[in-house]
Amino acid sequence: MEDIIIRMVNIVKSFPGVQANRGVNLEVRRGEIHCLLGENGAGKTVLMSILYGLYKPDAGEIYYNGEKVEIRNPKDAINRRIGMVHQHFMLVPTITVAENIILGQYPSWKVLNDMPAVYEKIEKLSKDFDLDVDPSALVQDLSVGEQQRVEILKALYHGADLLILDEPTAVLTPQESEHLLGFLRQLADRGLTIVFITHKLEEVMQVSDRVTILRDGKAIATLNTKDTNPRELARLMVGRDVLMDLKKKEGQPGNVVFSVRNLRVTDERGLLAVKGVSLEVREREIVGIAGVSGNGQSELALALAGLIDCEFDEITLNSTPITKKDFARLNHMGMAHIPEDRQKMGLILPFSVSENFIAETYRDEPFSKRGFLQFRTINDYSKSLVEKFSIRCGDVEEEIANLSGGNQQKVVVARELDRRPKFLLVNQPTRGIDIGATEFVRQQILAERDAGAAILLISTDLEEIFALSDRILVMFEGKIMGEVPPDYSLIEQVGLMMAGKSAVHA
Amino acid sequence: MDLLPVVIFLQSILAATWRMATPILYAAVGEIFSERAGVLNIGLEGVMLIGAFAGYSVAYESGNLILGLLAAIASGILSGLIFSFFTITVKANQIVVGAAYNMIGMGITGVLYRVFYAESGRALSLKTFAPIEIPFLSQIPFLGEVLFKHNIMVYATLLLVPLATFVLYKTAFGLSIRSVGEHPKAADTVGINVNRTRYFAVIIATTLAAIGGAFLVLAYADQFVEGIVTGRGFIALAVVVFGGWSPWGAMGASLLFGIFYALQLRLQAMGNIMIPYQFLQALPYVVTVLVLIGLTKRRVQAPKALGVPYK
Amino acid sequence: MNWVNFRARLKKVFRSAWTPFAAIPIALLLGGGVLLLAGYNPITAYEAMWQGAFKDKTAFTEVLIKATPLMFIGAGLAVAFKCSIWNIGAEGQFYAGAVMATVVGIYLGDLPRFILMPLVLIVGVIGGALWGMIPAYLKNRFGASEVVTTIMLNYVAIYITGYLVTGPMIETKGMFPQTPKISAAAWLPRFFPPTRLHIGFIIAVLLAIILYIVIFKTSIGYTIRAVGINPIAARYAGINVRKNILLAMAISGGAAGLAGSVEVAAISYRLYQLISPGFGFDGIAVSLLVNNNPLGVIFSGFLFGALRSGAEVMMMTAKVPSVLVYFIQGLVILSVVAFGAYRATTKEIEE
Amino acid sequence: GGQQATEAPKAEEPTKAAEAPKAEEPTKAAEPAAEVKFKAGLLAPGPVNDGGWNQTAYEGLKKIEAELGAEISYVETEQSPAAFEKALRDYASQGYQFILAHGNEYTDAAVTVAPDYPNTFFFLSSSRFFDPKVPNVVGLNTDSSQPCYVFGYVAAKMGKGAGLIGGMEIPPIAEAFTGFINGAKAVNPDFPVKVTYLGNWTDTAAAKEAAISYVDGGADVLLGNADFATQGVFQAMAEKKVMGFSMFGDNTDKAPESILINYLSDYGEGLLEIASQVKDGTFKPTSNYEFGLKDEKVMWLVYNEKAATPVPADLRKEIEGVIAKIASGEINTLAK
Ligand SMILES: Nc1ncnc2c1ncn2[C@@H]1O[C@H](COP(=O)(O)OP(=O)(O)OP(=O)(O)O)[C@@H](O)[C@H]1O
Ligand SMILES: Nc1ncnc2c1ncn2[C@@H]1O[C@H](COP(=O)(O)OP(=O)(O)OP(=O)(O)O)[C@@H](O)[C@H]1O
Ligand SMILES: [Mg+2]
Ligand SMILES: [Mg+2]
Repeated sequence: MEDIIIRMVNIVKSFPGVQANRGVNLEVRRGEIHCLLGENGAGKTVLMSILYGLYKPDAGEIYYNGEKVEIRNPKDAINRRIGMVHQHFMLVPTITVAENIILGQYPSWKVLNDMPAVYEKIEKLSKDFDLDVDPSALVQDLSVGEQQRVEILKALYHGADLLILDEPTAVLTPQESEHLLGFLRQLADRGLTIVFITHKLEEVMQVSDRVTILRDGKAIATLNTKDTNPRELARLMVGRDVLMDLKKKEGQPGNVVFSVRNLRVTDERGLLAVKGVSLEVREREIVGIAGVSGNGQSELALALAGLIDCEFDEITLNSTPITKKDFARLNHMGMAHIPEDRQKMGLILPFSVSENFIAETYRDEPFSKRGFLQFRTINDYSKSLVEKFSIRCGDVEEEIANLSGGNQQKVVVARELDRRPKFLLVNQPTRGIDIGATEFVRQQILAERDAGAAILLISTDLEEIFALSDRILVMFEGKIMGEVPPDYSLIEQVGLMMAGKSAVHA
Repeated sequence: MDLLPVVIFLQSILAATWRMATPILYAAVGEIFSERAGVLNIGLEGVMLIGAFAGYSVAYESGNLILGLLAAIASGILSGLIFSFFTITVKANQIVVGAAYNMIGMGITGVLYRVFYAESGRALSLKTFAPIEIPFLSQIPFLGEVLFKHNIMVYATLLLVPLATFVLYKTAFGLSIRSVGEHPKAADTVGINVNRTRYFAVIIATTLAAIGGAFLVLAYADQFVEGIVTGRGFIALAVVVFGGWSPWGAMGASLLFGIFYALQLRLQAMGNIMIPYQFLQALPYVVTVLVLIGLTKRRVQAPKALGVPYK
Repeated sequence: MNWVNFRARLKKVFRSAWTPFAAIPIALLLGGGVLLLAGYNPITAYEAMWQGAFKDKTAFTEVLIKATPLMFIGAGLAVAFKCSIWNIGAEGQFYAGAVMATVVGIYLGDLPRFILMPLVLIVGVIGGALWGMIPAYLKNRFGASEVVTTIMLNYVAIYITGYLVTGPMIETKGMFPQTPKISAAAWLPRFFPPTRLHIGFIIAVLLAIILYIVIFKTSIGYTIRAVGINPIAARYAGINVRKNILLAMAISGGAAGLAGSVEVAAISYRLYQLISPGFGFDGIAVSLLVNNNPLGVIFSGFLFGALRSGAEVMMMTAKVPSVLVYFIQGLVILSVVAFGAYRATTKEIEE
Repeated sequence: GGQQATEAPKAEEPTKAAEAPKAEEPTKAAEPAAEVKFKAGLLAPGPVNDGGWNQTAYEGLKKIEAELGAEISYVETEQSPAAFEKALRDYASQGYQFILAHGNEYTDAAVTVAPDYPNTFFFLSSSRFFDPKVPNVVGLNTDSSQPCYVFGYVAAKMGKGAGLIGGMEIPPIAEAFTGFINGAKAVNPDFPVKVTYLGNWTDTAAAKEAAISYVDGGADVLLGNADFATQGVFQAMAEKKVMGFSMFGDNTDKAPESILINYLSDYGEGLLEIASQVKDGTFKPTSNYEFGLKDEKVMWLVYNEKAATPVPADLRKEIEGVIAKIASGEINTLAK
């Protein structure tokens, strides 16, 4: 009765200097939701890319519906009704949703004269699956959540029996994630098979039938979900026990380090995205900003980083008033930030690890003397950070682009924290990183607080907000809806505030 | 004041505008395909030269302009294959290959022209495409002269621009091209052969550029000379950017360039203005920059993957 | 300075620099085929070419002289390209430098040599830098693409030069349009007379080395590279992107302008209408050929100089028309990049 | 003779070669000339197949080859002063006795190089250079303003207005145009003549457009002097059915009904005399050379009888007189 849709046997795949898969075995049953778990860099994405025809394995076999197959390219995969939603979305931003969905579906000479029919089909599909998508919108105008729905719709439109989703929830709000998980269940019930990669153990527990754990390029176990628990999964993944709940000391807020009054920010489209936000952050305090993404948090962060224009009545840092001109100097005035999107904002990809470590301090002593970079000092410093933050990389001279996402994030965190900032702006610090790294990053942020920093934490992950914050501000449509203490019993209420309901008590 | 001279002055300029714009427009529309697919070809000058020579020599030898045009097209395809091979298959830097191709174009046409024509002592001009006067319309005062007395290759641009727009925006091929230049990996994941798409886009570009070059000898001047393209390939590159990577935009940009080029020639011919002629010569180039500045609102982005080889 | 590190890097540079030379035989072979087809004896032709470039001391110094402007321009362009600014305008910047140098060399000709000579070079740098900063400013302020503006400004610079030498600065009305000679006090010293090898060559090599150090060893270079790769991350890190675009264009334009002033102060001593035979365009290939590494530019500039210099003699003695030389040069570049790209698939050679 | 042959390589060491006595030697060595290879080189500023300026020089050189059995060679120099000097030295050091640098932009370079190679004569086209201090640099000017004076004269007699299209503003071009204007003004001081410069030598299309622009503005006589690009002017004449002239060659076939007069020149004829003296070692210049309509073998005019409106007979008579006056110097075609 075991109906195996996919069997991957002894898959080996190396890249120059890295063995991503070292003989992976994987079996997926028809109609199940199968989770893939593993630390950053364990080889999950590579394995699935092989299944989707993006990479050719160095060795190993793939059986699809019991038949040995060779999937040479994505076209092959699509023809075999395999669909994939990639970790980094594979949508062309400058064309419409519908165009993205039909991309590659027609022979070149085809005149696209049946777009109305395509629209209709998309609308029908999206109604069917309760995915709200406008086929005529440009992808670049969509939110991350919407883009993901387009990706899923694309796979369904192409006709998928097997749907692979690579960390789909990493970029979603809790509500969106919730919705997605329900939706996946619904798909599975209709007979689709789903392979689901995630770092969030609750999601694994909640939605999957079985789970396979990858470590160091090998599948080390496949378990029935109902026979396991998060603690065991975490241990299998990381190879040690992971603290599931951070032990957070009571905060002892001191003087106000950073304050802003009536901040107004206009977004790219010319709309007011932050509508008069006032807040202050004290020494030894973490202020969390909760909210569904798209409610002005990104703009708030970008404005404070000096990347987009803003207006305000007053901003002070260490009781020094800040003018707009000063933003470029905030780096030097004791402010650090961990940006939302590490690749776009935090890192310079073709640069080496060590060059990225000095991105903000490269012109300060001792890294630079009389304008000359001091390579030995920089390398020594980088090595110490790599060690301290246990970043996995070949060498500090290695291009940072070769590191896995989690390790890239660690580089950013290490760089920012090591500057011992007085004020730290943290935006989505653990997005897409594995639980070991997450634990580590959160501990570092707490340690920084305890050492005296004032920290403003922006996250769409409520769990994270509650775990770290001393005070929680809820943001909705560019405004602060109210403040709540980090008391798990109030989680419901925060959820309501995030949806726009005013605070009952603040 | 007598209006007639002013009208004639304008008519003279506007009639020249479209002709002057045509070779640039062919090359620019082609280059839009290539750049939209992510391949920058600064070798247009060389491609146009080769097209001009191929068109000329075959038309001259056969006495048939259409054959000449076909030869230019063939040369364009060949140029495209060579350029693609180096930039797409070998993944060499596109700008260097383009620069090299300009030299190759200059060299090969120069040598062949000398070996086969310059030293032959033959009469070298050919009969170019004659202007076609559109019945009735060409009789309309002013407009008739400006719009309805051109040759077939000039009129053809009226077909070319909408056709290019149609292919780019209304066909699966155009969609692939636009995707491949913006996010090639995304295109790859839905089964589009990125490199093959780029090959085709580049070949379209070089073919149209070759036609633009051939225009110079088959439908404008009547003889090949070394270096006849005289920078039009570079102007076409600028026109592509200026026109925001759209065929209609390119049409506007090349007409703008054409009108100011015609204006400066006309002003020089008037002879009694006190401006040094070099300043008049610089006029079309300065105006292009000024208009570009004026268009600040319209921030059209270059295709994201422009200049980047895939994989 | 870290000596071991330095030596390792030098080795890398050599490794990337010999590629062009390894690829040349392939190009020459292909070119030989075309020579044969066109009715020339490739052996004689190439022998003449070799003789032209390396026959004796004089020939060799002429190669260096021809390479000099290309090294200046190529090294400068490397900086702009590292900052991802597509400066197609080195030609115009060369003219701007040449014009400034001539103006100062003529109208301030009475200044003492030790002031005038450096001054002529400095104003050349300033002229080129300012001409290069116009597109940078337009890009920063209006988002105008530098590809368009630099191409257009080339024409403008050439026409302005034409105006100056046929009009206000002409030596003798009705004679060949050229300015008078600049004051002899501004002439750059030549060494090894009677060869024309001049101090400008040394300056070019030094500039290439300096720009290499600036780009790869200093904090300024760090910012320029960072801006070139990821302007958003650069801004996030507090780097002023616009200022760096201006700076990179100023360096790039300044180097091209210096090339122009050196050409005037060391070779022509005066200004003509078409004083550059397309140095600005060759410079693009010179820089990109070595992956925008200013040190590599010394080699690729030399390569181009040798080709051009040899080409002339090939034309004289083997009677091969010069246009064919363009063709061979194009082939050399193609095979060099193809060879380089092939090697890059095994291991990226850069910094 | 033998002496000279061994001497040539030595010229590389200019200091020695420059010693006074040796400069005299070619005269003595002249008798057994048979063994001496006479070598003539050309520096052309553009392609020698341009059907214009550069081609006249190249054909001149070929004439020297044919008539004197010279070994000839040409080089199309880069338009960079750095290239000029090198090319001159390359020829001189290879023992070329006769070097024609075709344009007065080469003047500086020739004057710099000449003292190092006293056995070589450097001739500069479109130049009036002569300086006894550098006796082996000699300017040769073919005065195009003279035939153009005649063109202007005819234009003012037969047309309503004239447009002149030049490549760039350099003396051979500007002087030719001055001649044209003077000729026209001699007939009718109010006759409209305008000048356009293209800024290059290759853009036939722009040249054609410039010519059409004149016709639109009311001119009915055209003259192009823009090297390659001149082709576009001929085409415009033919298309617009206006009158015109041709320089440096017979271009009747390009605009058979339009061209009234072809100005033909045989630079070689002018060079030949000089070259044979150089070959014999008897060449002792005392001044620069000026070729004009007086040198009938070097430049002459040919009427196009098939033109739609050929130059009428009485006008031709008049022109004969004008030419005579120009040849005698009575008319200064370059007068301001
Ligand atoms: N194209 C590539 N070139 C070189 N190395 C690669 C490439 N793709 C992946 N790798 C390396 O292979 C290893 C496995 O990568 P993979 O992307 O599969 O990790 P992952 O398990 O998906 O991690 P994450 O959870 O961070 O997404 C990593 O060390 C990564 O750096
Ligand atoms: N260590 C510092 N402390 C305080 N202010 C500083 C410090 N370093 C730089 N600044 C100031 O910060 C402002 C902008 O930052 P920064 O110097 O990084 O600008 P930039 O444009 O990137 O300069 P550069 O081109 O020199 O890198 C400048 O006004 C500068 O004077
Ligand atoms: Mg992954
Ligand atoms: Mg900075």
